[in-house]
Amino acid sequence: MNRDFVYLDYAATTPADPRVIDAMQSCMGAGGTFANPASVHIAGRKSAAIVADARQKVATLLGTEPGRLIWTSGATESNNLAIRGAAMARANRGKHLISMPTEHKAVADTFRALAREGFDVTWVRPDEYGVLDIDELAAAIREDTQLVSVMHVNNETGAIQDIRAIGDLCRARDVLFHTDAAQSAGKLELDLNDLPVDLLSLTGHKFYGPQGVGVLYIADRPHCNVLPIMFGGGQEKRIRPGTLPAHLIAGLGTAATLAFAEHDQDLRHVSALGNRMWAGIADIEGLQRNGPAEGGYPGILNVGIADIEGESLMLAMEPVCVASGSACNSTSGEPSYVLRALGRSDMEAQSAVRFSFGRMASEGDIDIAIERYRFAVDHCRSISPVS
Amino acid sequence: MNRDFVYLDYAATTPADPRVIDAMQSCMGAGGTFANPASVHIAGRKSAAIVADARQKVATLLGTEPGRLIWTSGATESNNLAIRGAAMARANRGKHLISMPTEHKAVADTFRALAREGFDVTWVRPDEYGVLDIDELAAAIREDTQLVSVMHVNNETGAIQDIRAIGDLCRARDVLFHTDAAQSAGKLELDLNDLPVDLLSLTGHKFYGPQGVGVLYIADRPHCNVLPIMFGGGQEKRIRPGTLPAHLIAGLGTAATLAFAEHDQDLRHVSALGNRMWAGIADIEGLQRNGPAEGGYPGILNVGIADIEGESLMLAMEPVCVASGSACNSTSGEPSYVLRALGRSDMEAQSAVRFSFGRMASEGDIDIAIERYRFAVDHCRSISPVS
Amino acid sequence: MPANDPYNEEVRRCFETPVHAGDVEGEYPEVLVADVSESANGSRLVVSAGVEDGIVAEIRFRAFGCPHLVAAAELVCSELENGPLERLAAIGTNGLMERLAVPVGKTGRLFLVEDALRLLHRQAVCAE
Amino acid sequence: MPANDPYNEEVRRCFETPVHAGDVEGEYPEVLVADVSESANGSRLVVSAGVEDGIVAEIRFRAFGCPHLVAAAELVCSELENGPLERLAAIGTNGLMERLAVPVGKTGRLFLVEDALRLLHRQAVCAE
Ligand SMILES: Cc1ncc(COP(=O)(O)O)c(C=O)c1O
Ligand SMILES: Cc1ncc(COP(=O)(O)O)c(C=O)c1O
Repeated sequence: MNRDFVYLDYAATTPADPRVIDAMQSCMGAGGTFANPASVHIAGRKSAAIVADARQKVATLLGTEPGRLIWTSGATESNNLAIRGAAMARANRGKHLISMPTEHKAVADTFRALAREGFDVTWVRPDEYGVLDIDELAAAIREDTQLVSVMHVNNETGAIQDIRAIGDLCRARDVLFHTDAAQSAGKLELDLNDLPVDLLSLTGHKFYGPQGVGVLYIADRPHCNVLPIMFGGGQEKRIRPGTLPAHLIAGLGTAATLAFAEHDQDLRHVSALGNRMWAGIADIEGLQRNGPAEGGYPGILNVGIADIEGESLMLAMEPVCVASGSACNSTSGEPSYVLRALGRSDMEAQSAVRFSFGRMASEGDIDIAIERYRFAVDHCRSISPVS
Repeated sequence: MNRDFVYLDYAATTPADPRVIDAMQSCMGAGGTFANPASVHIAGRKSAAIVADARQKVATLLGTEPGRLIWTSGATESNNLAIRGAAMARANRGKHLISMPTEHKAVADTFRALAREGFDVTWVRPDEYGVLDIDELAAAIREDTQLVSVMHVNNETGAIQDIRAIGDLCRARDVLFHTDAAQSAGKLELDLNDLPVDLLSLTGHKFYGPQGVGVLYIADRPHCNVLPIMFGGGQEKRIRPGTLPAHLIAGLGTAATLAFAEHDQDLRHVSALGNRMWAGIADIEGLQRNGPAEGGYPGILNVGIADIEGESLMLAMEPVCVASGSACNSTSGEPSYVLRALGRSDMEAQSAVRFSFGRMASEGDIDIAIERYRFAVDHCRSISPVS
Repeated sequence: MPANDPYNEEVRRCFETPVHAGDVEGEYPEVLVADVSESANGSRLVVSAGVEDGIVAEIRFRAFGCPHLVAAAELVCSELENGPLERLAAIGTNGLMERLAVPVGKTGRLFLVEDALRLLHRQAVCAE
Repeated sequence: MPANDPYNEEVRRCFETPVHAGDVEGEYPEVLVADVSESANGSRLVVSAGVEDGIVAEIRFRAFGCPHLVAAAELVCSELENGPLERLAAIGTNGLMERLAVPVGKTGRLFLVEDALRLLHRQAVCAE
């Protein structure tokens, strides 16, 4: 365990579980199952067996068949492949696409790129808690709509969308439905045999798997397919080329098995930590909760205080590692566009702190975080002209 | 060391060096440097330092500046990004592109996709050893040519192209030059401060680094840039989005340092093994060498015997792991298109066996391979109606 | 051996020790030879049979082809040897495909075995 | 701490113990206050100074802004306190930028410090 910082940024990335690391280890080095799974020789077949096993494990986690899964380099690639791939595959039927302004950049920027290329994108706004109104989505769907992309759990606020209702609507209107499940896969139950989802993205490093590997699920339904966005060897049904990284895939498979087996325990754990955190800070004057107070993913707690400056807050909180909505935390140099879309002002957004919890975080970590957050708020206020 | 097979397929993928695994290990798990390098908190800054260090290490290997390097998921993505990205960036200047039929699929299929989208691609054929005639390339360059892509070392034959001559020609004609160096980076000297190369692709797992991570080098020259092929966060100068996988990048950095330090030793080792292998089989009746006998990369030895069936040969060679030119080794179900482009018949191509050597292979492995290859040829011949 | 071995035990056994590989060596009243090939992948199968009193006394094959073809030829020869001539016409590929776990993509190649046996049988019948 | 720490030791020290944060508390013939802000990022800096006999006897700041701004204000205050009034007009951001290793992107924000001091100085001059 790292002792020079307290890590509460599990929504950004999670450390790999020790059992995941073991699985990866067994695929690395001359003594491991390292060969190219596409090679037909013995070493290659051993790797192929590892890949098949991992694919089954992820399929079990998602309640689907292994044949529906495409390995990618992460949710960013899965999102790009799903959205661009489906838009292109159905471009001759229509060019209207729908998403939300609160999506991750890997979704939003893919739509923006398509918009520059002649697609027509409608952005449906969420309510003040970040939740989609299904009637607004229904109203946005047109004759020529081909794809709706709405994430499952929002990475900044923990807001959960009703993907069953969205999916049902999309099926009724013959529109594909993609969901970015980077923040929910391995954390919330997902049964794709039952859920009306056509395309789903996930990434290993959000649920104790390795960074650098993800999955795109493609439902086995008519007109549900994607065109590749990269070209090369015939791997992954010619949808995604490149040597399959056996060690990463083995790690992701193990992470899936663990998430499946320990789902209840994990959820109870992050709920307890989230509640403890909230109980420890809720009384702070001026504190606002960003996102839903009830019904969101309990592993994410986003709070803000408009009259506190975000970057100073973060420094004063060291060595507690959390994400912030301030400009200094973003490549755009702008305060969180997600919180802005929820109706928060720039000042409100820049002060936002996202605490996110996970398997390796302890109550002790939360207590330190509470102490540091309270201290930091006081410190910033003591300097500030505002209060 | 694996004892249930003899691995001589280093051109497909190499096991990670133990020192690479150590570096990766230090980035994994709750005790490691696992955080998202884009996070501004302490944990994130530690990861960012690891990434910066690895970037410098790869820059040193390539004789360039760290700022010129973009992390990708492997050479497949690097090739796609380089070729599509450059073609798109320069599309308004012209739509003519040049490559060779002996390129890896990640290059060739990217050009084919561009050709379907309205680009005009000229394929310059190599000589019977797989080598490009620079005059033929010069003749193929037109007023509207924007990009030439010619690989450095061929993955099937070990043929080396004169990338300096090609680059000089391209610079003189104001054409970008991309080279797929997946098979040469970390094995042959590459000094990009000196070489006239604009775009260069490499992948970690061909030189004892991890699978699932690669690099695209983009020269700092006027009109030398690429448009992104995926969209998302602002990572990698907005050219390549996605959470940077610190463990993979650390592993690639270490692999680069090792390759730089042990270049001479590695090259001597694979040369010795290649020579030993050749000496042990050269007298076999009907044996043909595919690719250059002299001047190729010594770590690859490709041989064929037209009257031997490739798949049976591979089975009879077990447990020696090598690649074959036979249809059973390819996703297309066709005998090697690379060898066909060198003028080999289908029958010649399907019998091809590629032995490839690397750091962990021993003389003992070669001796087993010689014995098994000779046995397999005899066995297949004893069954065959041909001889 | 991982579970995804493309060759089952039977294929491996037959391929490793193809005791019927070669040519008919004994002296028989009748020696029939069938030579069939598939141009698509260059596979070729030559089956020769020494026939005596309506019995296939000795049967040998030579194959240029994948391990499944070799194994199928070996298996069929060992089953036909010392059996009645008529069985040459009766053996089909279905049972073989299953027993050798032949991938569907190779079905065409396995027909070579049937073709060769039919050809042998026809020759035998004509010679009668 | 990794090498890429965005805050150098000086910034950390000034931010952690900003002894000049607050308001002028003593009684002075003249208490000047400058309140400047940058709308782009919401940064605001309030500097107050107690002046006596041409000397800045007490100088305090309040800041809503990033650690670099806080540190710059703290540093400047500690340098000006007990110094002649004229120095208010003489202090520029160049030295600060370097000493606090301020990222170029924050140059604009640091100008707030200069602006506040100029404003104080102007008030002092007018009052004379
Ligand atoms: C909701 C969401 N989508 C997509 C991503 C991108 O995942 P990756 O960086 O693994 O590609 C993330 C995390 O960064 C995320 O939180
Ligand atoms: C010449 C060449 N280019 C590109 C690649 C693709 O590399 P990767 O599979 O790591 O994307 C390979 C290896 O597979 C190669 O040999």
